[in-house]
Amino acid sequence: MGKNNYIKCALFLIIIGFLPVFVSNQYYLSVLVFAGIYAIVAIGLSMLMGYAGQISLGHAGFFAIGGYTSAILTKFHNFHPLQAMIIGIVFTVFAALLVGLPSLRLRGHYLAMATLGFGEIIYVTSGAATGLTEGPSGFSGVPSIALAGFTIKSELSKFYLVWLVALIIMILSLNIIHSRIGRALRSIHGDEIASNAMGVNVAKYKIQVFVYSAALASIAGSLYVHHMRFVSPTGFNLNKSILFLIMIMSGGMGSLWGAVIGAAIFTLLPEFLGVFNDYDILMYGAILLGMMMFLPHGLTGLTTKIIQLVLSKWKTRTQNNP
Amino acid sequence: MKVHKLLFAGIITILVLCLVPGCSKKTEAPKPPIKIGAIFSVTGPAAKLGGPEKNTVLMIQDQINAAGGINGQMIEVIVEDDQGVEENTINALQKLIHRDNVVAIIGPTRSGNGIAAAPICEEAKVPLVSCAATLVQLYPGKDISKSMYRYVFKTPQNDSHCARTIYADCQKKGFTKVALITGTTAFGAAGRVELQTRASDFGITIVADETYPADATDLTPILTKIKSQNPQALINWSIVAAQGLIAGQMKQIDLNCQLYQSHGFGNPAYITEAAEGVLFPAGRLLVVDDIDSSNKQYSVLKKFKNDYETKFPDEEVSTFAGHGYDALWLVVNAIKANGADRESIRTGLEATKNFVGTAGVFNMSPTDHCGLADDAFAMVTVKGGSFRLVDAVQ
Amino acid sequence: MNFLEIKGLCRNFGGLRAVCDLNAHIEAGRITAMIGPNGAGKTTAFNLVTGLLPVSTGKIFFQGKDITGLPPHKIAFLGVARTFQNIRIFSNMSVLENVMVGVHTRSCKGMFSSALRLPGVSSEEKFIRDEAFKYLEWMELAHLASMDAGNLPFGQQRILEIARALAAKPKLILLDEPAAGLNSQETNKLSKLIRNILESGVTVFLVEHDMELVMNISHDIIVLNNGFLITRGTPSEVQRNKDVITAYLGEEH
Amino acid sequence: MGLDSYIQLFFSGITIGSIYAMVALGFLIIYSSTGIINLAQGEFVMLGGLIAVTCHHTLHFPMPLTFLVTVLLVTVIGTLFEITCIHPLKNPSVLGLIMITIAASILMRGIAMFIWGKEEHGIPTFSGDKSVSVIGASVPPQVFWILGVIFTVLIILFLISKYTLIGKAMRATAADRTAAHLVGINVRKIVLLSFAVSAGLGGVAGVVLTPMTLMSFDRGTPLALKGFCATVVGGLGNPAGTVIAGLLLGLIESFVTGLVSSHYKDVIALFILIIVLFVKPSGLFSKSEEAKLKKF
Repeated sequence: MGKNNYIKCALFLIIIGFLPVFVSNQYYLSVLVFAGIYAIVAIGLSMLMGYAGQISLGHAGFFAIGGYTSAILTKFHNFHPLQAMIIGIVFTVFAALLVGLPSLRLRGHYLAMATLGFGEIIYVTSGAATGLTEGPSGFSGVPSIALAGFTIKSELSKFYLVWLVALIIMILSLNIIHSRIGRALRSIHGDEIASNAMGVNVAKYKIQVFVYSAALASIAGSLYVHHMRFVSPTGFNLNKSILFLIMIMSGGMGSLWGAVIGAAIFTLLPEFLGVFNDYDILMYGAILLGMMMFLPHGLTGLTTKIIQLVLSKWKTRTQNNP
Repeated sequence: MKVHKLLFAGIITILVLCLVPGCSKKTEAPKPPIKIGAIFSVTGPAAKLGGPEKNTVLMIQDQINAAGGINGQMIEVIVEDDQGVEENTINALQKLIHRDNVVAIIGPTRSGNGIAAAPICEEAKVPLVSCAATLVQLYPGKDISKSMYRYVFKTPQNDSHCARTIYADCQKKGFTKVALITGTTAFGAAGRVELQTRASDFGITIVADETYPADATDLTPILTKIKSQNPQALINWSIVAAQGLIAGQMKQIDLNCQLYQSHGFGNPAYITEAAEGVLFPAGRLLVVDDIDSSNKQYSVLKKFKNDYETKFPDEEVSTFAGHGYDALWLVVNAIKANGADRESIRTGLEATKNFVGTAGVFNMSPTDHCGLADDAFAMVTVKGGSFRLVDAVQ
Repeated sequence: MNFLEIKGLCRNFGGLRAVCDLNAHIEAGRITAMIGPNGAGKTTAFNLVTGLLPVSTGKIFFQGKDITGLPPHKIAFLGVARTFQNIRIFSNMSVLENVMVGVHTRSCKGMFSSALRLPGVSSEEKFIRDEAFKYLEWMELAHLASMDAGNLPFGQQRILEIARALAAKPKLILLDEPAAGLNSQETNKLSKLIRNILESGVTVFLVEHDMELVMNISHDIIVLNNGFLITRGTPSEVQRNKDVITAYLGEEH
Repeated sequence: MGLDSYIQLFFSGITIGSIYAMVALGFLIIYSSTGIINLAQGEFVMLGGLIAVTCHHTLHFPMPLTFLVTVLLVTVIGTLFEITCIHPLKNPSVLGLIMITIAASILMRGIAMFIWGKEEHGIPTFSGDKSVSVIGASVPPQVFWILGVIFTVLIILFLISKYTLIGKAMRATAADRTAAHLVGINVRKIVLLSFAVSAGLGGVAGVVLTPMTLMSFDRGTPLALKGFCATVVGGLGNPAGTVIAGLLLGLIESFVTGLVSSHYKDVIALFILIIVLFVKPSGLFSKSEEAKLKKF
C-alpha cells in the first residue's frame, strides 16, 4: 500500500497507544472498545460496499454467528477463545458462501433484501433455538480472552487488544485495496461488463470480498461477546445491520479510514445523545437524515471538499498578489 | 495526495478533543449528595415498564430530599436509558460505576439486561437491585435455593412464585388440561420453562405450548390451534403488547376457557371489556381499595398510588412502577441503617427484615436476595373494567 | 486452421433474429473489418465472440479451440481483448489504474498473498505499474496518468480504452466502432495507431462505419446485413459488389 | 382440526394478508415511479392508526370523518416527506436513498413517540364486536370492514390506472422515466403523486387495522418488512402480483402457525423471500425478461 497509508497507519498506532493516557476512565474505554469492534466490521463492509459495490443489509447475521459460536464454545464446552473464534469464522464463511453464491446474480435492491432476509433469519433463530442459545434472554458468564497466560479482563487491555486487531485488519485490507485484487474489485464497481471482458472473474472476486467481510464481522462478533461477557439476540437485530451501514455511509463510502471514523463517531454519539433522554431516538433520526441528505459522500467527502476549498482560495490569493 | 494526510490528522485531533471529559466542576454542596444509579428501558420495546419505573424513582427522590434527605444528606438518582439493549446497559453500568461512582444501582427493567448486568456489578462490588423478574439464569444449575451473586438483589416476585400461584388456582378449580401461550422475550421464555417444569407437581397436563414474537398483533391462528385441543384453561405469559389483545381475540373465535395472565399483566392500559374475568397473580398495589386496611401493605400502597396518580394524572400506577418504588426504598433504608458506601449497603440490603414494599413484605437473607414469600402474590381479576382482588369479589 | 472461425452462428432475441447462420473467419496478422448498415448484427456478433451474449446456435473457434459459451474472463485469458461501442472505462479509477486492470490477465497474485504482502507481490505490482506506464506512453497519455479517467475528454477516453485492451498483450484485439465520434484529424491518428498495433503483432478485428478508415486500412472486409453474411473480400472487391451497394444505398429505380 | 378451524385460519390469514398487500402496494407505487424502496412505508400505517386515534378520541370525529381526515393527513405527510427529503437530492445512489428512508422512519417513530407516548392506543371497531359465524368459524365484523375497504381501494386504484390519463401517466413513468419526460409527462408531479398515493394507502391500512390490533409508535416497522417481502415475491413490476403475494404471505403465515408451529412463523416468511429471490429474482408473477430491463 502507498507511502501515504504507511504514515496513516503509524499515526493510527500512535493514537491507539496514547489515547488511554488522555482517557483513563473505564467508562470511555469500554465505549471505545465497542467502537473498535464496530470499526472491524466497518472495514470489511466498506470494502464490500465501497469497492465491490455490493449492498448488504444482513451483516449482523455474520456478527451473530461469530458471537454465538464463541460464546457457546467457550462457556459450555470450554474451548480456548482463539479456537472458538476460528471455528466461528469457519461457520461464518460457510454461511457467507450459502448466502453469497446464489445472490451473485442479484444487484441493488434485490441483494439488499436477500441479505436482510438472511440477517433476520439468524436473529429469529437465535431467539427460538433455546436448546442451543438459551433463547431470548441470552446468557452471561462468557469468559474473557486469555492470551499466553494473560487474561484480558481490564478495559484497558481489551481496548488495546481490539484496536490492535483493528489495525492489523486495516493493514491487511489496505494491502488488498492497493493490489491487483483491489483494482479488480474497483473495476467491478466501475463497470462490471468491461471488468469481465478484461479477464476479471467477477463472480469469484465478489464472493471473495463477501466472504472476507463476513469473516471480519465474525471476528468482531467474537470480540463483542468476550467484551460484554454476555450474549443475547438483541445485540444482533436489524438495527445493528443498519448501524453498520450508517457507520460506513457517514464515514464516506469509498474510504476504509472513513469507515473507522464513522464507527467511532456512531458509537460515541448515542452516549452524548443521552442528554435528550427520552427523545434521543428523535435526535438520532434527525442527525442521520441530515447527514445522509447533505453529506452524500460522508465526512471524508466533506473534509476533502473543505480542504480543497481552502487550498483553492489560498492559491487564488497568492496568484493575484505574489 | 497531500490533501488526504491533512484531512486525516484533522479528524483524529477533533475526535480526541471531544473525548477528553471536560465536565464542569459542580459547586461544592455542603455535603456531596449520595449518588444512586438507575438503569431502565425508558424507550425501546420495554418502554411501558421502564417509563413508570423512572417516574417513580425520580418522584421518591424528590420526596426524600424534600424531607431533608437521609440524615441530612441529599440523594441524587442518576437515571440511564438502555433502550432494552444489553450493550447500552453495560455502557451505562461502566458510566455509573466508574464516572459517576454511584454507591448502588437500581434496575435494569428487562431480564436479558439484568442477566448481563449481574456479573459486572458483582465484579465491581457494587450492589445491584434489579427490577427484572427473570434472574433464574444466574443461579447455579437454575436452582434458586442456591445463593446467587452476593451483590445482586431483585424486587419483583420470582417467576416460580407466579407459576405456583396460577397452578394452585387451576388445581382448586379442577383444571387439568392447560394450554400455554408465551411471548418470545426473556420474560416469556423463562415463564414457559417455569410452567413446563411445575405442571406435573399440580397434576396438570399441557395440551398446547405456543409462542409469539414481540411484534405479534393477530394471535387468532395460534388460538385457533389451541381451540382444537379444547383446553380447560389458557395461560399467557408475556410482557409484550399482544397480551392485551388475547382476551378479545379469544372471544372472537369463541374460545371460552379460563384465561390466566402472568404478573406482567399488571398495567391498567391492558384492560379491555373482553378481559372481564381474567385471573392473574399480582402484587396488591393494583387492588389497594379491595384490601382491608388492617393489611400491613395497605397504608404503603394507598400513599404510593395517590402520590403517583397525582404527579402523573394521565397514568394509572402499575406493578412495574412498584418495582421501582421497592428497589429505591430498599437501598435508601440500607443507607439509613448501615451507611452510604457500597459494602455497607450490600450488608444492609441483605439484612433487610420485613420491609413493607408494593410487591409484598421483603425479608432478605444471605441465600435469598429477593425476600418475598408466596403470599406476596394475590389473585387479581378484571371486573367492571378495573382490577379487583378475587377474594373481595368472590 | 484459421485464427478465428465462426460457424453457423445464430442469436435471436425473442422473435428477432439478430445474427443468423453467420460463417466467417479471420487470419492472423491481418486487419479484418466488419461493416453493414445499422442493425446488421455487427455488435451482436462481437458480443457473441467475446462471450458477453450467450450463443443461440453455432460454434466459435479461436486458434482451433472451441470458445463457444465460455465466460468473457476466460476468453480474455486466451488472449482476446476488446473495446466497446459506448465507452466502458472505469471512471472511478485513475487513467493509470484503468490500464493496470488491463494487465490483470498477465498477473496472478490472489487475495491471500496480496493481504499478507507475501514475497513476489510487490515485484508483481512494480511489473504491472511499469507495463501499464509503457502502454500509456505508447498512447501518449502518460502525462494524464494520475487523472481520474472520468474527467478525460471523449477522444482520449477512446484511446485509453484501446490502451487498456492492449495492456493485456492480446493475440487478437476487437475494436467496436473506435472512430465513432472522432473528427477527421483524430481518425487519421487512429488509423496510424491501428497499423501500429498490427505491427506490434496483434491481429485486429474491427467494426466500423467510417468507410474511408475501413477502406484504407483493412486487408479483408466482411459485410453483414439483417444478420446475414452478404459477402467477404478485399476492400476493392467489396466496393464493386452489387449487393453491398443495394444494402447501403437501396435499389435503383 | 375441523373445517371451522381451517375457515378461521383462512379469515385471519386474509385479514393480515390484505394489510401486507396494502403496504406492499405502497412500496410498489413509489418504487415503480422513482426506483426508491421506501423503508418508511410501515410508518405511514402507524401514522394512519395514531392520527385516527387522535381524531376519534380527542377531536371526537365520527368514524367516517376520522377515516377521511386521517387518510388525507397521512397523504400530506407522504408528500411533505418527498418534498423535503427526496426531491432536493441531485443524483442519489441506491444505497443513499435506502438510508434516507431508514433515517426518515427513525425520525417519524421518534416524533410519534413524542406526540402519542409509548402506550398502545385503539379506536372502537366500525360496527361492534359481535362475531359473525361463517361456516362454523366466528369472524369479527371488523375483518369484513378491512377486506371491504381494502378491496374497494384496490379496485378504485386499478380503474384509475387503467382508464384515466393520470393513471396512464403513472404507468408510463413507471415503465421509463426518461421516455415519460420526452412525451411531456410532468414526472415531477407524478413522483409527488406516487408518494401521496402510497402514503394514503398506508393511512387506510392503519385506520382499518387499529380497531383490531391497537397501534403504538413502534408498530410500523415490522409491517414494512413483511410488506416488502410481498412486493419482492410478487415481482417488482406488477400491482396485481404484489397484492396476490401479500394475501398469500398472510395465508401462509396463518396456516403455518395453525398447522405446524408458531415458533418459526416469521422465519417462514423470510425463507420464502430468499427462495424466490434466488430462484426467480423477477418475482413470481412478472415475466423475467421484463425484470431484466429494469435498471437498478
